[in-house]
Amino acid sequence: MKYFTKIGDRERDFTFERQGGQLVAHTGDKTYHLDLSLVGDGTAFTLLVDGSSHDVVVDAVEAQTLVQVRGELVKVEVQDERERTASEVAGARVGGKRTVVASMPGIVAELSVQVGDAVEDGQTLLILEAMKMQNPIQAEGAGTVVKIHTQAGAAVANGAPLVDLDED
Amino acid sequence: MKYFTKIGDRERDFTFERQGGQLVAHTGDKTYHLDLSLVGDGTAFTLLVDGSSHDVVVDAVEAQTLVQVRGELVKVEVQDERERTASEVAGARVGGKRTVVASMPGIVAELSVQVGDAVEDGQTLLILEAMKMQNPIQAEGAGTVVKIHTQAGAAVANGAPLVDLDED
Amino acid sequence: MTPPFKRLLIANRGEIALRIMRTARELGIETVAVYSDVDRNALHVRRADRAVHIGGALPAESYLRGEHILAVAKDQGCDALHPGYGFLAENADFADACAGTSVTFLGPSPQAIRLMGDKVEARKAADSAGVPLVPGMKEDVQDIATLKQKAAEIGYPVMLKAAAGGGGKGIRIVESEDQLEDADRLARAEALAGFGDDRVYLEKLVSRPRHVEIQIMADQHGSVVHYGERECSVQRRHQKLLEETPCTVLTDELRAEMGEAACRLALEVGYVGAGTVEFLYSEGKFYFLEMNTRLQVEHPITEMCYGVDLVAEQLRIAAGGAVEQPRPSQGHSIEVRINAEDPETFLPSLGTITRLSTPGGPGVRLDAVLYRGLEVTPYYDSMLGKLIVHADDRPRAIARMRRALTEIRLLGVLTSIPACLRVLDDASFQAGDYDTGILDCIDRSVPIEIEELAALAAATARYRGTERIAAHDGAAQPVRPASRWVLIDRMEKLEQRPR
Amino acid sequence: MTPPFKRLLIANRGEIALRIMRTARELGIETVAVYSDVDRNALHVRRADRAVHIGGALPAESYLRGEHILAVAKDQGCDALHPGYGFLAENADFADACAGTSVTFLGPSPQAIRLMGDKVEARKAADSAGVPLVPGMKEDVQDIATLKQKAAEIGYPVMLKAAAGGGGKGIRIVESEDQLEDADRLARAEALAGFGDDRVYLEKLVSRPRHVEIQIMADQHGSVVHYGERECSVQRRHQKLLEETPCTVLTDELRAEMGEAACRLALEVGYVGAGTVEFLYSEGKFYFLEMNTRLQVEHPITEMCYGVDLVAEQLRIAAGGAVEQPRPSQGHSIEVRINAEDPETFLPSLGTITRLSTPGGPGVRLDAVLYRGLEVTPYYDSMLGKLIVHADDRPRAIARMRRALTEIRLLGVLTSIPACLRVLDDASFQAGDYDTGILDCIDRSVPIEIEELAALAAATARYRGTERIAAHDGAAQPVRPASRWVLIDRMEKLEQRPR
Repeated sequence: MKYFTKIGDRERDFTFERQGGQLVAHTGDKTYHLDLSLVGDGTAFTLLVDGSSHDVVVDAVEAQTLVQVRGELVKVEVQDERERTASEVAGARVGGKRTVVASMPGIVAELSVQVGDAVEDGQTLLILEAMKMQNPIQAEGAGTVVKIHTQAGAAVANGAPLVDLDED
Repeated sequence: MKYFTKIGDRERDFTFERQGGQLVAHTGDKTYHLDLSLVGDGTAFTLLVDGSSHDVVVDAVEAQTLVQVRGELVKVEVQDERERTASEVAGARVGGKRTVVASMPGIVAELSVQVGDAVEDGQTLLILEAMKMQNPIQAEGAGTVVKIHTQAGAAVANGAPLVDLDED
Repeated sequence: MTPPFKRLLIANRGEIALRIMRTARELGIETVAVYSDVDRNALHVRRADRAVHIGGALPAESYLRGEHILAVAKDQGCDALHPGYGFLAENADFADACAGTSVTFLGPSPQAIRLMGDKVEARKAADSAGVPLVPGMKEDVQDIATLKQKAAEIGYPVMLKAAAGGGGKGIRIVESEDQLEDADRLARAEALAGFGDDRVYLEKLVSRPRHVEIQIMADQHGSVVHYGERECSVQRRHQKLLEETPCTVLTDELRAEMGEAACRLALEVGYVGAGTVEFLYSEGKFYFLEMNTRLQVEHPITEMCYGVDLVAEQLRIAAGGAVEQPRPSQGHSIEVRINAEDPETFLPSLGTITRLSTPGGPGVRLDAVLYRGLEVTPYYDSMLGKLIVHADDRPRAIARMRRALTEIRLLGVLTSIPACLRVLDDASFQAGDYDTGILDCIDRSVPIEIEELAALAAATARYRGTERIAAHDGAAQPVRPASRWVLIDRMEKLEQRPR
Repeated sequence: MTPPFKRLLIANRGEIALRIMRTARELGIETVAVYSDVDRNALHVRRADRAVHIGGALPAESYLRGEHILAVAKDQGCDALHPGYGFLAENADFADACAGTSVTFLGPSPQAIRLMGDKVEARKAADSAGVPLVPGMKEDVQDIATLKQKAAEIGYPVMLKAAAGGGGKGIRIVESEDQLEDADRLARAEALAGFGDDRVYLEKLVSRPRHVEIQIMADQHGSVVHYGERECSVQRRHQKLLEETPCTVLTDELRAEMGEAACRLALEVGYVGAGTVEFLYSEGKFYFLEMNTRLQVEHPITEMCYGVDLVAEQLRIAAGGAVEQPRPSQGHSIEVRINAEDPETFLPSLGTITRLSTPGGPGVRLDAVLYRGLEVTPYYDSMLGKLIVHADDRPRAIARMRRALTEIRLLGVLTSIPACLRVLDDASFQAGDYDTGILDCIDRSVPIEIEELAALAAATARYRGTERIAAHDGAAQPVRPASRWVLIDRMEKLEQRPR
């Protein structure tokens, strides 16, 4: 089975096999001899790659995997062949309702749209204040505001629905 | 409901009540006004006692509670009234078979008894070696060795059965 | 040794509250913490001797409630109060309110705070103390014609700055005369909105400046000493990210000159306690920027090189002690700020810390309020802590900071750590040849070799999960990774039992 | 700055492997770790650049396999090998094996190791270097009549010590002549069993001695310097628990005298590298005890006061560098050992670390291999790490150590931390007036106010659990506390959602 990773827009795929107990990975024309050991509670690993030691945390939350290594934090999308096929089938998506959610907890400092407004791609829908900073929440595509779930001055939790858009 | 604590052979009992939202504890002729808040994953607490702040870990494993506070680690037995009554009923215990278990993982450096041996209270049954140290495992009461679960040179896990004694 | 005070209220939160507490505890001074609704579990509460709830999560409902906090201090029998930085630290009215009570305010006089809080007045004081100023006007000028004439005299580009501003806020750069009128109007509006005071002043824009500041300490007997400089040019959005001492470009002569200038200013305004005089440095010249009448975030790098505890000195001096001549500075120190923020965009990142391990070994100091389970809320500053290193020389200090940063495990929020690593790896930084523009010049994206490693690690962890499940179940089943790993862990634990 | 070596194999585990690795990494030297079956997840493996599996859990199957480890070093292209302490560090044959290869052994010559490993030979060398010895015999004497005569000359009480022994093992105290013959027989049997060598020698028992040692550093060009003393009298079962420097009772004259004596001994035996000369100190006099031909566990306190990195110095000197004159010692440093052991009985404690948080703030250094999930196994030494503090003076260092120790959270095994707190709180220790008997004089049980607090906390946590469950379920149900708390936590999280 193949494993597909995506970081930003850069894709890499991997296949794995066992060679006499040794785990071996292939990607492109490269081959790595691996030793992976789980530490503690299930997200930390110690990984030897051709004898080089790497202390990594691989934290899978929903579809997204966060990898911490050498002080860096990298978001990786990982899919196996089966998942990729499934997502390709679901891929060809057309218009419809979309809910804009809060990407962080914060306080709604300003509400810039009303129900019925037509908004453009990138237009600011509201300002979310967190840690003394004003963060504009923007539409990711044109559409019409069909519902507003919050109000100016309200505190919202991470992931809370903010605005429903009917996409064109 | 009363709560009974025992540290070594020193017993203290506590009762609790709410006074207008404030948690109040009574023990002997002392009264404490408390504020207890849970931190993180369920064993750490921040406890205010009459305004004094204490950062405590209360780790309950089986019947035993370990309390870490100010760098100290204290073993506390805690029972509520119901549990105490239950344990008092079960208390009057008579002879029978008893299994001596390993109080730590280690290597059996020496086996000092054989099946059929009569042993005295405090007699060494075997030597368990851990961290370069020899730890004698002793009988906690007189009896006869009826079974030996291990052998010299064997590594044993924490809690592994070592010797069965038939108590007199 | 009698402690200088009996009981100290710390009118702050976060790492600075904890830092003050540590020194107080070591000196045998009892500490009283105050906390808002969302800070009940904060480390500054848990490490205090006593703790008092003072209100809601919003600063205005808790940490900015000067009167209430002072009442708590009296009620708790405190004989001193440390304001930390931010919140009430540079609030002259609060210092005034403390002045008439049995609670000693750990800071300068209300007059000194007030004077230095007004940037126009501060420039005047600096000027009369003979401290060089950036060419510009020391006063607010409403008349646009005069403004234009002055700007022409100074020479473009110039800056308009809010008189009541600070911390890099309320600054507008004007490249040419045609932009001046609009910029003036906008700057005044911003200043009014931000600081409730619409006065602005004009200053020459210093090219490729460094931000270099001098730490001073003044006692009640008219003596002032300085503890050299801190180089604070690594800034994002006018907020410092990394500081170091000594500054790579200061000569001993210039250091002495700047130190003496800072001390003169302190004497000029009758300053008492710890203070920092900020300068712009460019091409061998330095210019007064502002004076911060409190302990700075970055004070630890001074402590590391001079072997001094600045909080202990604050306490000693507030109790009437005399300043001591600093020992000579030794080695090199660097601090980085660990903020909950996206390292590429610098936008705040909120969440709960789910995994944490902290660095150790020689020459490493961590001043942080991090703990597993900490919820990073939107109510306060994003700084979770500071990592400070000290070593014999600058290359070793850089290597040590890199080593220490990579020892940290921290999941649950994004942090500034990768941005700090980029700075440490930057050739200009390593050469010591940089200015306040450095962060704009550095590519902050993840290096390609890290990406490759991360992709390999993520794929391997996923494969390994599937493989283990297959081995145990007899067939590969697609299972959610997060829960799956815990299961695998248990399986492996069973297999690894001692034989 | 070119690193002194390219790639370093660290033939050790635990905190010392990590400590060596940190310096190597900062110097730009690649590190190769070796590990046994049970150490795959150990921090020294995870923090290394490369890691190689070398065998089973028992030391004889892995960390003591000198030939195999040397082969690994060659195979990995290492140009140096650091033995740490313990395992192969004082194995002359291993040093011999390295000598003919491209792998530089970070330690003295095999000859020096061999000489100092033989306590009788070491005493002879010390004597000819003019280093004072404890009155006694420098040679093994088989004839019991001669032994009795010598013992009478020296004066009872006397000690019989194994010639090949060390680390406090193989020592018998003889109070009077009638015990001598039995003691001699038993000591020889023990020495033979323990060290494969039945030679013993006779020494006067020094009354109320302190254990004071001198750190030396010698280069290949015939120069030796010393870094003052370490006071190591706080011992349980002849194993050090807490060390400090400077020693409270040494005058500058005596320090210089001891330092010079240590340097003379190093020169006498052609010593190269880091070494420690151990002395007994009593009533203004000092006596040679032994020389350890390696880095000591307690070396960090010297590093803190002298501002030196002893591992970096070892590397520099092994590459041909010359010793540098130490800077003057500043302030006071204390180290405590964090062992997995019962603080009252000192018996080992095994288990898995389930909760961990480590101390921070100014003047605190943690050299530890602790992580959440670490399984403490019976195979190796019980030391999990060392906490080191530095401060301006001894009272502040004691207060700082107390502060730092109480910041630690560590559950899963019992540790020596409470025993260390007892020492810090002890009046004799605080007065600096103690000897190697100090731990026997200290009550190590838990103070009554801590007991009261622990009882209150345990009862409150139990009550609170019941109360919360009752509030949510409508009726009090007896539930197991451990699982219950997690449930309550979730309930409270739901309630505390932002409004």
